[in-house]
Amino acid sequence: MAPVATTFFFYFLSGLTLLSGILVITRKNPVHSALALILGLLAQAGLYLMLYAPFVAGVQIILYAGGIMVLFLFVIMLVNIERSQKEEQFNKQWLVGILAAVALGGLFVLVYTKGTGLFPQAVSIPAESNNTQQIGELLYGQYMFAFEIASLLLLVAIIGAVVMAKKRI
Amino acid sequence: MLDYITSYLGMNTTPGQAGNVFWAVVYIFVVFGGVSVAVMAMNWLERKALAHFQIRLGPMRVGPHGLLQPIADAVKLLTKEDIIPDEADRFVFWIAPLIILCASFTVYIVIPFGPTHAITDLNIGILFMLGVSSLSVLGVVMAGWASNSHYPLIGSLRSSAQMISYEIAMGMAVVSAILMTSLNKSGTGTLSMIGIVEAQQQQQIWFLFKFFPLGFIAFAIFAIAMVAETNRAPFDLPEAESELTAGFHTEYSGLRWSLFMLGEYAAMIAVSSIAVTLWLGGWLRPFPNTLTGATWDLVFSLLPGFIFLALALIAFVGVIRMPKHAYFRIQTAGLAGFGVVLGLIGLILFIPPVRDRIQDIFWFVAKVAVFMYLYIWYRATFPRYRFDQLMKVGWKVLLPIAIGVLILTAILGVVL
Amino acid sequence: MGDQITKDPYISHLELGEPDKTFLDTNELIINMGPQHPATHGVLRVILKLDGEKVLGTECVIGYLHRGVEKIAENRTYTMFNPYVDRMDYVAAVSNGLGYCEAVEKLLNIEAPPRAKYIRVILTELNRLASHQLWLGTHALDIGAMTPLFYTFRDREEILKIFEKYCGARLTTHAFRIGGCQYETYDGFERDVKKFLDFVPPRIDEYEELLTTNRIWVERTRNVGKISAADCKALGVTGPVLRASGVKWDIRKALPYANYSEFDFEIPTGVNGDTYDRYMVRMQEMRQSLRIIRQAVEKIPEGPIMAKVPKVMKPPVGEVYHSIEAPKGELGYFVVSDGSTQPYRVRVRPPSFVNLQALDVMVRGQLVADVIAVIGTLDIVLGEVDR
Amino acid sequence: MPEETKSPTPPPSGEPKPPAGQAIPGSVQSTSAQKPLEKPAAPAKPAGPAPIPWESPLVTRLKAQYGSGVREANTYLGQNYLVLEPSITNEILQILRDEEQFDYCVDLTAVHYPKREKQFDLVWILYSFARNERLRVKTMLADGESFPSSVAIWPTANWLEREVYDMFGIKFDGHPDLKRILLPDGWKGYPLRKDYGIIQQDQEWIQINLGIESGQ
Repeated sequence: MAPVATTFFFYFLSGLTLLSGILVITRKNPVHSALALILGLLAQAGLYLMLYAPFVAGVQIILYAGGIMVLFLFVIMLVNIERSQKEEQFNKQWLVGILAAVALGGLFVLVYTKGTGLFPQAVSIPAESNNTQQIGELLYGQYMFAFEIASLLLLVAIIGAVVMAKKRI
Repeated sequence: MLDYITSYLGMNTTPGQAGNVFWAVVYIFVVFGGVSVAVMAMNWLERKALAHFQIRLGPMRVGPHGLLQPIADAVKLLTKEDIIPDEADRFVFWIAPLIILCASFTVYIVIPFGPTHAITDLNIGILFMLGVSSLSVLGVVMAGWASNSHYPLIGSLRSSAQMISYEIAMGMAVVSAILMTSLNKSGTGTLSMIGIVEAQQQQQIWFLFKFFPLGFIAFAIFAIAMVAETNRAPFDLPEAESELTAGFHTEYSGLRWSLFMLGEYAAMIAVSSIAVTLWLGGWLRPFPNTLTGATWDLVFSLLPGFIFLALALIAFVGVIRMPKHAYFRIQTAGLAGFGVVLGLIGLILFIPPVRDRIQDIFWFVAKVAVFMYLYIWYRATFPRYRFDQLMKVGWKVLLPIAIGVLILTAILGVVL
Repeated sequence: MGDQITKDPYISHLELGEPDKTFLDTNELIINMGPQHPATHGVLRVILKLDGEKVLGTECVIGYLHRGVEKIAENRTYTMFNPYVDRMDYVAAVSNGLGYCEAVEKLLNIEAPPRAKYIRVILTELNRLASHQLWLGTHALDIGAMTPLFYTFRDREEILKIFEKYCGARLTTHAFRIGGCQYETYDGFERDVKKFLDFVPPRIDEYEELLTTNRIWVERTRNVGKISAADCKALGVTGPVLRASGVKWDIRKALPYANYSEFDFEIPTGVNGDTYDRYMVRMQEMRQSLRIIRQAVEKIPEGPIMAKVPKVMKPPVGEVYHSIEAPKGELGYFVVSDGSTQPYRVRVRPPSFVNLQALDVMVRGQLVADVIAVIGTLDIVLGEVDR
Repeated sequence: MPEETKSPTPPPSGEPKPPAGQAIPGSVQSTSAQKPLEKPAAPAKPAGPAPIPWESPLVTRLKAQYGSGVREANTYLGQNYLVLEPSITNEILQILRDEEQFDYCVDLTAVHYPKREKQFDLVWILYSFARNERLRVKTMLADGESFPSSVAIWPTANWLEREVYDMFGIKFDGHPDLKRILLPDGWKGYPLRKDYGIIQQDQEWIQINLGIESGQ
């Protein structure tokens, strides 16, 4: 399928991502923040699609937007919203914030000045049709170890959560 | 412009793949319009079928045999007062039904009604469907939270827990079907909806019967999980009227409420379409292997027309049985008109070019209709699960079986 | 929604196990169910204290339908009060009437003639069947099964038709008079009843087919709302609930009234005292009622239907307590006479009211959905709870 | 209400008088000791039912223990009842449950006699599953007097006592949650007292809570 209006979609989705990011940190109501985050994740999924990574985009939607964010909302709804809404949202971490912003800005400037030379140029546009297969081969071949480490980490997290939540097992 | 429009007609692919925006838009209108009509028909059918299960007549007043009842309902819902509770979070309250509606309609983009009758064919089609349909959970959660009321909140918590739990079992069942698509010479499977049906065509078997009973078990798991996904009886806890009044949409009224309903029915049709695509051979007609040959092809291609003629006949019998009284004149005329329309559709379906292009759609819709009927049947027969039992069924029964089926399918796929 | 539940557990010495506290304590939620809730069978209001979906405690708020029936009784004559009792348990009006008439008859020291007693038994048992059918339909609907409601209402209709033919009313029948029955059976009464007896057993099988072995139904009702026989006795719970807990006690057998001692029937009992057993007990009770009706129709004697009753009833000074086995449990009337034409005091011992008290014991530690099932299985009628 | 039952007025003439004491449903089996209608002091019209002394081991035991505290132990129309002094009633109720197997409190109610000095009859109706026997226990209370709660004996008394409190204003000491049950919490007056008119209502409550002038 021939790409349509690529530039427009790129800027549109990027802008949406940025906007939702700003909304996430400025909304006082945590539920609104979470909803903005979902919007950002969806926009990111669109960006993945534009990078010819449909599988990642699909997984992004299923896992992040559909699964994890719902659990986020779940937790946010169970804590007392009225109280957290009245509390001062911004804690006194201006210094750390400014440092992080400066560092990130420096990185951006670096990337901008060095240009695309920083990244290996894609030799060819990967074939879209077997994208999923390629990811699978990479995950279970080249990056097998990292993949298994990640799953082990998650397993530990699950067990930890169960232990914390349940007195008797 | 005209060239652009006509250029697609020769192509043997979906408008999305052909990159033809005009035809894509046309398809979108046709599919979404069709789904909306199907939802209305489903509404009528559910009320009628449920009524007959329960020895009632169901709607009889609006139009012959209540045929216009969905329209009357729609008019009623649109003209009702739209109430937003004072304490509700207005924005979230407003957007929640739209999210559900969008999520359940977006999936229709990739549903293949025929080899070329889809808006587009994504190479991650099934993943896309699962992902987008899982977004409807968000709408449910938001609706429950935004109402700022206890019943909706509990309903939405139940609903999200339920939908996430059953999505996993559902996903496992789907993966085992996808594995089956890779059982060809080149060993490449596909996630594309059209590709899945074509794989069944190539392998000369519906995946329902593949590695019997593995395919059947996977299908059964999906069939159960999809009922839970769409919050229908016996898994309708989020909107259990006897416990939580109406669950997450308790505070909704009028138009917004009808959007929920529209979304729910559209989602039912969508998940049924997934089941049909994955296991029941999508648009393929029954017995493509055993009943082959030009004669059988002709018989099966004529079937749609005959079925519509039979429906028309039933309508005319209804006309004859109508009481001969001035009071019923309009109703009788309406039913006769309905019969004539059905008959005309049947006759049109006999025209060879139409016949060839339409019969795929017919078989697909017919298979989906079976699922729709099952939905009604469940609702008439089963009591409601309790929440912990529901979770138990999802996590302790369906998920292990689904994983087992997946592993066995993989092993068989490698061995055979 | 802000109502606080009372701190004290109602029946503290029934040793209710404290619900497990989780390590990460979630907020307790107080939910107000009713008074206008589809599953509370009227205007019952239940305040639930929940931990997630688990019930930590309940409090019933009743009285929304209070009409002061007992006060009305003190200002009416014995005869005039008779129709009022129908308005208490309005789904089993005939039973109410039977209890009241027999109580006053006892106070007057008269007895209804045999034929009247047979008519009474037939109508009362038909009414028991109708009440159980209504219970089954609504109970199943609460648990989520829609269809039994329509099946039971279809068959209940036949009973109501017989009532209508007999006394002109379907629900609040006022079928009996003090001293007997006002009306002789209409022509074809026996035929109607026999026809009914023939077609109903398969229909009961039909209900059972939908529910008894239905996996979901069994899971929803087994071990739900369990109550032991000892708790039943302590809480004064009677009727099918008591019998489902394994106590073979039915006033029709234990302290026979009317002429129940002449009939051969069994008292169905359960074992576990859970919702499923209560369901099974009531289903069998329907069959036993049919058995009684069949015997009564076959044996019904000829004769007068009204005892000699004075035009102006002035029972001697005294008091009497008379109770019958209503569909919901022991329905008692404590009637005090001061020798005048009006009762000095009529106290109704309503089975629904007393049974409802057991709700708290039955649902503690269970889930919200079980509260619905238990309210359904207690078979309460708010008209009787509130009087 | 022993005053009344002790000397029943003869029923008005013209009333049919079937023989008493026979075939009365609900009559108690174990009272075989009773002799039907052999009261010598019967008035000219012989058949009016009258309370007759109830002789049973239970009564004997109670009388031996409490003497005149058991003021009456009679059978009327085949139904047994005890009239007890208020001070010992709760104790006897406990004994009835623990030792005499009256494990089921059928009902608890009250009757108002405004002309009496002790205005209220408090009536328990008890039943024993083991003996298949029903028993009425009565005691008398003055207005404003409270009575020990029997919730500890029979949990079922909880709501029944609340109802008695609601309708008569009799207070029960030691009740876990004594408040109105059928009427709303703020209601004034006790409707089943004889001085409470049949159409009387708490107008103030109605005006405040229902927003209407009158409930009539």
